[in-house]
Parts: sequence; C-alpha cells; structure tokens
Amino acid sequence: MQELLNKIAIGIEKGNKKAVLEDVQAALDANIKVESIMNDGLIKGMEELGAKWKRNEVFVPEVLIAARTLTAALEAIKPILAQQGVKPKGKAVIGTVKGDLHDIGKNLVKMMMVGAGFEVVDLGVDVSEAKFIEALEENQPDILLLSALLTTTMPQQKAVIDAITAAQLRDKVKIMVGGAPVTQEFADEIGADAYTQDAASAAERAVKFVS
Amino acid sequence: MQELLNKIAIGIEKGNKKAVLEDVQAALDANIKVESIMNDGLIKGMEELGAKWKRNEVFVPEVLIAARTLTAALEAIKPILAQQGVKPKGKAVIGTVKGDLHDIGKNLVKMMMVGAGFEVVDLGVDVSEAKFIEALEENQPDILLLSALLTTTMPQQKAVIDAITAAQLRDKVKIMVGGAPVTQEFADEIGADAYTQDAASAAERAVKFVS
Amino acid sequence: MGKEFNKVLYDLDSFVYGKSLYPVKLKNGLEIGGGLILPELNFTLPNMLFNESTFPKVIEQYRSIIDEACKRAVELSVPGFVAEVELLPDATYRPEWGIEITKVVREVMYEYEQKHQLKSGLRLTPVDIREDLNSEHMWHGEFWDKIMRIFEEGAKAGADFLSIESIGGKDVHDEAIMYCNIKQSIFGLGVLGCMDMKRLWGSITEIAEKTGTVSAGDTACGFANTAMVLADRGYIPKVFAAVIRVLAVVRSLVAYEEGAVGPHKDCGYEGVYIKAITGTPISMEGKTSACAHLSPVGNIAAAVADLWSNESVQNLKLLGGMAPTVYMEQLAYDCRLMNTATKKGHSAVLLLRDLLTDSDSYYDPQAYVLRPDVVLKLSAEILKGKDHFERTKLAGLAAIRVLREAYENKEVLISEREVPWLDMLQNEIESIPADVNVFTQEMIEGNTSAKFEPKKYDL
Amino acid sequence: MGKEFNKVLYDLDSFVYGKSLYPVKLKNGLEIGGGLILPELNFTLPNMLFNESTFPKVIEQYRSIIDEACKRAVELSVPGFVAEVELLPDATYRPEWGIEITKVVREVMYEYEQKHQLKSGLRLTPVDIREDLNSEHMWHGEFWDKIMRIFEEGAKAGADFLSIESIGGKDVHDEAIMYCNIKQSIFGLGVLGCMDMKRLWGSITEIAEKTGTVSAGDTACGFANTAMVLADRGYIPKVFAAVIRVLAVVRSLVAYEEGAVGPHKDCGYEGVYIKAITGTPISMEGKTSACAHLSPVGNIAAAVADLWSNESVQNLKLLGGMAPTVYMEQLAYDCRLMNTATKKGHSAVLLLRDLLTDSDSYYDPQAYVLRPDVVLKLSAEILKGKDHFERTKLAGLAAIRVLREAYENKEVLISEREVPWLDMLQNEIESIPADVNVFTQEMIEGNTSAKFEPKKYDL
Ligand SMILES: [Zn+2]
Ligand SMILES: [Zn+2]
Ligand SMILES: [Zn+2]
Repeated sequence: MQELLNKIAIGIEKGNKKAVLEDVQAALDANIKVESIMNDGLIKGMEELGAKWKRNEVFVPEVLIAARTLTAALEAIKPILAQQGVKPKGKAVIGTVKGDLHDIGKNLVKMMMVGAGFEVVDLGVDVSEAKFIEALEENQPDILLLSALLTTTMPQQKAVIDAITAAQLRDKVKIMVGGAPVTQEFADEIGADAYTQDAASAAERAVKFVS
Repeated sequence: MQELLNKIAIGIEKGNKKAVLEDVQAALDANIKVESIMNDGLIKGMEELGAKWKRNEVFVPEVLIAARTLTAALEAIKPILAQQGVKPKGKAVIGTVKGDLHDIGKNLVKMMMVGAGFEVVDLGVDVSEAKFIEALEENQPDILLLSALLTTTMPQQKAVIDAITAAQLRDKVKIMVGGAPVTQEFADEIGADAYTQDAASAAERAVKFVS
Repeated sequence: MGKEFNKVLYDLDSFVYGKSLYPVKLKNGLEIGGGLILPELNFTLPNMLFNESTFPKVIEQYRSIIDEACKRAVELSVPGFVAEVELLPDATYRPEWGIEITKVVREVMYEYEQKHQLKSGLRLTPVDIREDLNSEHMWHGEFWDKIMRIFEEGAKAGADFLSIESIGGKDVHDEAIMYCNIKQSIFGLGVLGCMDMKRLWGSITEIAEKTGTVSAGDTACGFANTAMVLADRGYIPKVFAAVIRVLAVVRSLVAYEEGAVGPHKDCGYEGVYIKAITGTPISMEGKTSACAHLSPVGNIAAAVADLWSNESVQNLKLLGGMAPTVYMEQLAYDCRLMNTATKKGHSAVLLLRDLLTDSDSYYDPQAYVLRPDVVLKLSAEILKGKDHFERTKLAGLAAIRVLREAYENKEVLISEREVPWLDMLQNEIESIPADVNVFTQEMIEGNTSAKFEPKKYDL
Repeated sequence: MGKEFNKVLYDLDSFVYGKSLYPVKLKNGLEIGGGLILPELNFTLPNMLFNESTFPKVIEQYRSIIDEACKRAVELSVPGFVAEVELLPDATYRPEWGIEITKVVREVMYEYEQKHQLKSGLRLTPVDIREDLNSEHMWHGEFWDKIMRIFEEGAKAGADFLSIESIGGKDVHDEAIMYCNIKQSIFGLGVLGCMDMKRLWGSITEIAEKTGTVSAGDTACGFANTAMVLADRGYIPKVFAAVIRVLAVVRSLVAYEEGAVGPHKDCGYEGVYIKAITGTPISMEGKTSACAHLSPVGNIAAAVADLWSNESVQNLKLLGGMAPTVYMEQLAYDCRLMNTATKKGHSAVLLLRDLLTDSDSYYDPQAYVLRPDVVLKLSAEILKGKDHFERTKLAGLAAIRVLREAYENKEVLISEREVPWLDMLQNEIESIPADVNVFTQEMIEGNTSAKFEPKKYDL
C-alpha cells in the first residue's frame, strides 16, 4: 500500500498524468482509503515538489504540469470524495480586477494554490465586482485572491472589497491582494486580509487561513 | 514725495537699513501717509526684489538682508501704523515640528513670507503641539506653516493639526505644510489647507489666503 | 515582406552607442543616432483612480511630471531628450483622454524648447487594447480603430514618434512561457506575431506618413521581457529567456520591413539586433530602469544604444525630488559619461562599449546574447532564413549553439540545472515541420490556450 | 593635532577609484580600497510613525529592507558591500532602539555571508543629537552620552564602521550659508568644527579600539551639502558652495588626525581630498544618490571613490521592487563597470576615471573642485598651513584662485552674476585676522546666530 501511494506521489511530481490516474484507480481497487490516496499520495507528491521549488530545484513548467496532473486526479476521485464527505484543503476564487489584463502573475498564484491543495476557480482577467460577487455566491470559497498590476487598477481592488462588504459577504471570505505595485500598507488601507510579495508566499499564507 | 518713496524702495532692495530708516523718518516728517510709506515704499521695494528673485537675478542673502531691513523699518513705524489702524498684509506663525531640528528650509519660507509683507512669528525647530497652540492663541495668525524634513516627523504635522482641531482653533487659521518628503497627497490626507514645493510658492500661496 | 533586410550593416568597430547608419531627425533638429546618446524618459501615475472625475488630476500629474523633468534637464545641460507617453489602458480606451495627455505633455516640452533651447521629442505609445477579451479581431473593429485614432490624432496633438508594444501572438505565448514550450513560442512570435506586425505596422507607417511623424517601432516586451522577469525570479530557465529574446528579433524586425525607421522601443532589448540589421537607431534600458524592473543586463544594454531609458517610474516623491525627475538626472549622467567618451575619440567609445559589455555578459545568458559581437554573428545567421518562420527557427537554433559554445568556453555562467535545457530546446525546435502551414495547423489543433482564437487572425 | 598629515600621497596616475594606499579590512575579509569599488547601500523608513507601539513595524521594515537588498546582491554576484544604518533621531534619542536596529540588520547580513558567501560590513551612524536645543554642552551631558553609548553597544551588536555626520560649528554655519558669509563659515568649519571634531573623534576612535571596530570618519554634510543643495536651486552662488566644499576638507581631516582610518562617509564629497592627504579609502555618492538629493557631481564623484553610495532612499515600492533593492541593483552595475575596467588594466581605469571627471567638471564649479588633478593641487596648498585655522583660510583662497583661473581658461562654467563673488569672497577671507584667538573673539562678539552658545565649546 505504501508503495503504491509513493508511486502516486512520484507520478504527481513528474507530472505523469496517465500513470497517476492508473495508480489512483489501482489504489481504489485495492481498497485504500480515498482520503489516504489524496493526502499521502497526491498532496504529498505536490508537497515534495513544493519543497524542491523552495530549494530552487525545479522550474514553473514542472510545477504547472504537476498541478495539472493533481487537478485531473482529484477530478477523477471527486465523486468518491464527495460521497465520503472528504473535503479539499480549501476553496479559492482568483481573478485579475477590472481594467487589468495581466494574466501571468495570477496564473502563478493559481498554480501555487493548486499545489497547496486548494480547489481554485479562476475567473480570468478584467473581472468586474459583479462577477466576483457572483463567483463568491456560487462557490462559497474560503479565499478570494485579487490581482492588479497597474497603479491605476489597484483602486479597483478596493472597489471589489467594498462591493463584497455591501453585499454582506465580507465576513464569509478571506481576501488576499497582490501585484507589482501593491503593498502591505495599501492592503491594510483597503481592508484586505493579507498581502504577499510572490506566488509561493501567497499560497503559504492562504494555507494558514484554512488550517 | 514720489522720489522719497522710490528711494525707500531702493533702500529696501539694497538692504541698506540705515538709509531706509532715515528716509522713512524723512517721509513721516514730510507728512507722507504712513500707509503710503509702507505700501509704495517698503513693500514695493520688496516686491521688486521678489521679481528679481523670480528671474534668478538675486540670491538668498540679498533677499534676507532686504527682509531684515523691511522688518526693522516696519518695527519703527509700528506705533503709527497701530494708531492709524493700518494692518500688515497678514500674520503668520512658522515652525519645524517636534523631533525635527531642520532649520534652513523653514528660514527660507520665513524670509519669503516677510518679503511678501507678512508679520512672521518664528517658533524655531522641534516645536511641540502645545507650543503651536499657545502661539496661535497668543498671535491669532492668518496662516500657520509647519515644516518637517524626515519621513518619521511628517506624522507630527498631522499631530499638530489634530491638536489644533481638538483645541477648536482649526477654523481660525489656514495651515500650510512643507518639507522634502511631504506631498500634496499627504497634505490632503492630514487636512492641511495647502502644500507647496518651495519657499517662493509657499509665500505666493499664503498671499492668496489673505487677499 | 515590404522592405527586405538581408545583410548585417556594421562590423564590430562601427557598431557603437549613439551612432547609427540611418539617424532619425525631427523638424526641430533633434537627432537620434546622429552621434549622441540621449535620455528617453518614461513615467506613469502613482496609485490613483483614473476616471471622468479624476481626469483633471491626471492631467495635472502629467503636466507637473514633464515640467519638473524638463527643468532638471535644462539645469544639467541635457543636449536633447525623448519623453515617452505610454498611455494607460484608461487613456487608450478613451482616445480623447490619451490625445489630451499627449497635447499637454508636448506643450510643456515646446515651452522648454522655446525658453531654454531644450530640444525634445515625444514618443506616443497607446496600450495594445486588442488584448481585451471583447476584441473580436486583430485588424478591425472597435479596439483597432481606437488605437489608430490615437496615433492619428495624437500625431496632430504633437507626438513625434509612434510606437506600440503590440501583442499579436501573445495569446499563445503567455502559455508558452509558463510551460517553457519553445514550439509554441515560435508559433507566437514567428507566425502569429509576424503576421500581426505586418498588418499593424503597415497601418502605423501609413499614419506616420500622412501626419509627418515618425513610425518608430515596437518591442517584444510582452514576450521576451515577461520571460526575462520570470527567469530573474528563478521561475523559468535563463537560457529559455535568452533564446526567446533572439526569437523576438524576427518579429520586431517586421515593423521595419513595413516602413518603421526607429528609434526602436526601449524595452525591446532585441533592438540591438534591429540596429545591426536595419541601421536604424534604437532605445534601450538597463540599470537605470531598475525602477521598473530588475534585470541581468544593466550595463550591456547601453553598449550600442542611441536612446537610454528608464522604462517607467511612478510619480512618487523621493527625498531628492519626484521620481521621474530623479530618473531624468540619472539618465542624464549616464549619457553624459558616454558622450564624453565620444568627444574623446573612437577608441574611448570602443573601450567604454566593451567595458559595458564585458561587465555583464559573463553572468547571464540573457546578457551574453546582447554582446555586440554575438549580435552581429547571430544576426547573420538569422538572415539566412528566407521568411519569418524560417528566420525565427534559425534564430532559436543559432542562439542555442552560441550559448552552448560560450558555456563550454567558460564565457558565460549557466547553472548546471539549466544546461540540459539547451539540448531539450534544440530538439524541440528541430521537430518543427518545415512548412509553415503544416506547423500552423498542428499548433491550432493542439492549442490549449483559452485566449487564442485563430479566427481573429483570419486563420 | 594627533597624527599629522603634511603631504599629498598620490600622483595623478595612482589616484584612482577602488584603490587606496591604506585599505581597511574587516575580519570577514571584506576590504575597502583594496582594488574593487563596492556599493554602500543606504535606506530609511517610509513615511510612518516611530514610537513604542510602532517599533516592531520599524524593525520589520529594516529587516525586510536589508534582506531583499542582500538577496539582489547575491543574484548580481556583488563581490561585497557596506550597508549604512543611519539612525533616525528617534533611534538615537533611545539608544536601545538604535542598537536593536543595528543588531537585526547585521544578523541578516551575517546570514547572507554564511549561506551565500556575500561579504559585507555595517556602518553605524547615529544622528548628532547634540544639535538638540536642550543640549547643554558639546562634549558631555545626556546627548553626548547617548551617542557614545550607541557607538559602544552598537559595536557589540555588530557594527563594523563607526561614523557620524557631526555638527560642531553648524550652529553658526547655517546662518553663514544663508547670508553667504564666508568669514562666519570659516569660523564654523575651521575653528568650532575642528575643535569639536578633535574631541569627538578622539572619543570615537577610543571606542573603536576598545570594541575592535573601525573608526571610519565623518562628513561635512550639514555644511557643504546644505550649501550644495541651496546652490542647486539657485538660492546661493555655486562658487560659494564650491569654496565651502574645499574649506570643509580641513575640518573633516581632523577625524583622521584623531585616529580614524576610513572609509570616509559617503555624503562628504570632500572625501576625495581626505583620500589624497591620508591614503585612507573613501565612500562617495553621485548620480545614483539622486534619490536622496539632486547634484551637479553625478559622475565625477565616482572618479576616486572606494565605496559608491546612494545616500538614502525611503523604503517605497517602485514597480521594479522596493526602492532600496532597486538602488542596490543600480549601485552594483555602476561598480561592476568600474571594476571591469580595473580587470582590464590601469590604462582602462585611468580612461574611465577621466571620462567620469571630464563629463561633469566643466558644468559646475562644485564639480570642478572635485577633479582629481585639482584635488591634488589644492591639497598641497591646504597642507602649507600650520594649523586648522590657517589651513582653512588657505583652502578658501586656493579654491578661489583655482576657480578664477579655470573660468578664465574656459575650463569651467561660472554664470556671469557669480563671477564677482570670487573677488568678494577673497576680500572677505583676506580680512580675517591671523590670530585665531582674535578672530574667535571677533566672531563671538559679532555673533547674530541665536543657536550659537560659546560656552558649549568652553569658549
Ligand atoms: Zn515594455
Ligand atoms: Zn549627509
Ligand atoms: Zn549619508
């Protein structure tokens, strides 16, 4: 059993989707608990990759491919997880605010969030207040992440937070903000729950919010 | 008469205190109105020097000496001015805030204010909220000028304004702020009435407040 | 292609900063590439709202930025400079705003020219809003029209140089960078990018001719600089970013094939290749653009530059003054040093150029591919290709070959974990079919980027 | 005088950047003036409150500033650097705060040394709170004690270099600048300043010896830089500011007579004279300190520097990163260029030094008096004086003479309205009595500065 879980973990690290899906099926067939498959196989593989990331031993593409593999595997066992009431570590909604088309920074954060075990709903770029609120209502996430890369779209992060407050959803979600011109001071000023400097620390901070 | 007033004006420009004091006495003896001595002689000389300053034709020492001369002359005719109910263009209190020992910037502003016809009370450097309030009560100025040269003493400009508000004196005085790290944005934020970038524009702005 | 470029125009001895074969001269006498290297000042708003009600404040920001910067330029006896007005999205979506900003900035510049004989030119750069999710087509429709309107009316409002950081192909290239997928990158730059550049720069050049302004050039910023910034953080291999830079040459060259005459845009580091191939002057940015992004090419970027830029800085107050003024001063001193060498004579110029070059080129493959000697060599390789597609592939292969050699000769530092990437990238490029149509079909079918819609390119 | 300095130690050929006759070496091997020019990074807090309750935030600011700057230094392969912790008044009035800041910053630096072999040293500079209105005496009492406590405990907390921007004589000199009163200036610098420097630097050197740290040196910042900034705005004549700079030499030299060994402090541009006369290494700042103040000496300041500083920058976020990190990068590239010349050979160093020099020296008399050749010439003139007072007067007269000659030879730009000032200043200096006691008495009697109290100097 341990061997199979290890194999799954290594498959995630290598981003070998086909092998991982097969191994997960084999694990299910062998009556390994789905919670264990998730935590000791899939998530563990991702954690080990995360450790390598921190030591500068892997690049983004490797993490992205692993994250993609993880998503596919989680998708495959989703019905069983739901059936057994096993929940992901947390749920997050992410998007770049209205007027801002910057994509890559947001995608990096999304990647690290997936890697940290979050289920992530990506709203894309140029996202209006209304769309964010709709997504909150629909997905009930633990975390909302707002990206802004321009000095003139930073105020839109405030607009989103204000709209969420007005919609009386503010206390239901932790809001994190980021982007090149954003600062901790600005985050405090607009009432965000957290600001981090880069994608990796964003995910680390998010984990603290749900644990 | 015009000749004598011109002579006074030129004396101010040159900073020739002895000559100015003599000429002012001569003008008084010739029954020239004290208001005219002030406006068409003393202040006019200062204005002409100010115009040269703007055209980069004179240096600070020349303006300082002229301002000093002006102050001495005004001092000499003060009793007569008071008697006839003639008032100076305005009254100002100036100081560098608590925790900050920078002097020269403040002195330049003071010099330009005197040159613009203001009676200026200089509280010096490292001035506490209490001292500013005391000076407001005692002098009843039109303008209060606060200088701060350090990023960590800028907040003290806010503290002074807050203390003035608490003492219910805020609506009795226009407050101007300045100093290397100060910005218009910061001035707005702390509720100052004006910010200017340099000494000359500070005096110009101050004139607008009293005219 | 319109104009054809088939040979390298400089030898190493004549390939220097401040001087280009075909200088660009404005009516007021300001000359770029005519002997002096000059500052190109860039600036942006501080954190603030940009809307109807704040627009007067926005205008006042721009006015005061350029006024203070010009004042300092006069005090430092700057012999001339270019100001770039890189419009924010808001000012591009509402062309009348962008045009008004252009007008206000240019007026201040004219004023300083009249009063203080400070010659200057304005580069107008709208943001490429065709990236908008609602943009239906690359070459027509609302977004295209707005950009063209800004160029045309901005020219009348006083712009001298027309530029853009165009995004044709970026829809696939963003993903290419994240996955370090060199095939996809070649598709983005060498196929889609080149197709788009052709249409775009044909139109811009037409407007420039009509309005008596200068069709200046583009930058592969959204491609190669994005890669550079990610590489700088250790997210992707530096060798990948270095190769992307060289791939970008062919794409940025298309502007010149369509009639642009320079100066090439500051954040397009591939400009050194453009200069080698076209003889037009270029703008570059390096250490003095650290305010906008850190980089591994701080000195070498200046080696053959004709304008020297700070890329972008917010209008924040530093202790020494507003940040754009501070950066004007820094650029002025950088240029002063280089122009003093020019006054001293050619051998001083060559020495300074080589010091700038040698000081950076060992530490990073991205710096290495900007070495003047490497640029001349690789340019020749690139020009062997018969069309954009082939040239782009050759660019990649030649860059990989040069980096491998340099690594073996210990001329460049490549970290051990990056070394295998050279082979991986080469294999990938070699697997690309020879026929561009076959390749295009393959890339469209295998496309995984949600942002890429072939029909926007009539594909 | 303690140690006596009586001759100029360099000829023009050996007077270059990065190399000094008596380099300073730390235990960790970091060497200043041993061949390489290195960055000296300076930084300050953004606009924020500094008090009991914000102190944890203050500490976090300092920690993150130095951490990010070190990270970038490693990425750019910086061969070593100095960080200056120039304490704010709050952290000097409460020595335990200043000491805690020192400790936190130094710890991060040690960490980078261990993990990444990044050698560095910390310069600790309390603010000279003896300027406080409540200060009763220059050489004893509460304020003196606090400064000495910071040096002593700061040394134990990890400081490597002890420095201060001392203010002895500033009480009369502030007024001297405003009125361009050269006699008063000579009194402030050549009499009061020198008296104070002797006492102050005797004590600092004692502490340095006791704690195994380096007595580094002072700067006439509050004197000559104040004049420079006012001259830059056109408030006072540039020739006056230039003469003040040269007067300041004698005063700043006193630190070395009392045992300081360098590196002289960044904002003391008179350091080039200190280097010529003492052979100790110096820190200088120029274009890359525009963040702290604009200046007319952007390039020339680097000509013979051993450390290259940005003077001060708030911890603000620029687009490229936090401002101190951005300035670390800029300094690193400046130094890299200069060190590449050193690697290339002595003639390259001389050429680069001369380019740096010639690029600025024509435009401003303040730049002119920093020319290496002028520095050597004027230093020899200054050293002809038998004591501080006579040397200061000679410094003034020699500077005026050199500027007049240079103006006549069209080697320096002096605006017409400034030319008469040369004669005026000379006449004033020549009217100063030969006997320092007579002069002192005269200045005390004629004193108009409210801030100056003779009894604080035991006068
Ligand atoms: Zn760009
Ligand atoms: Zn200083
Ligand atoms: Zn300093």
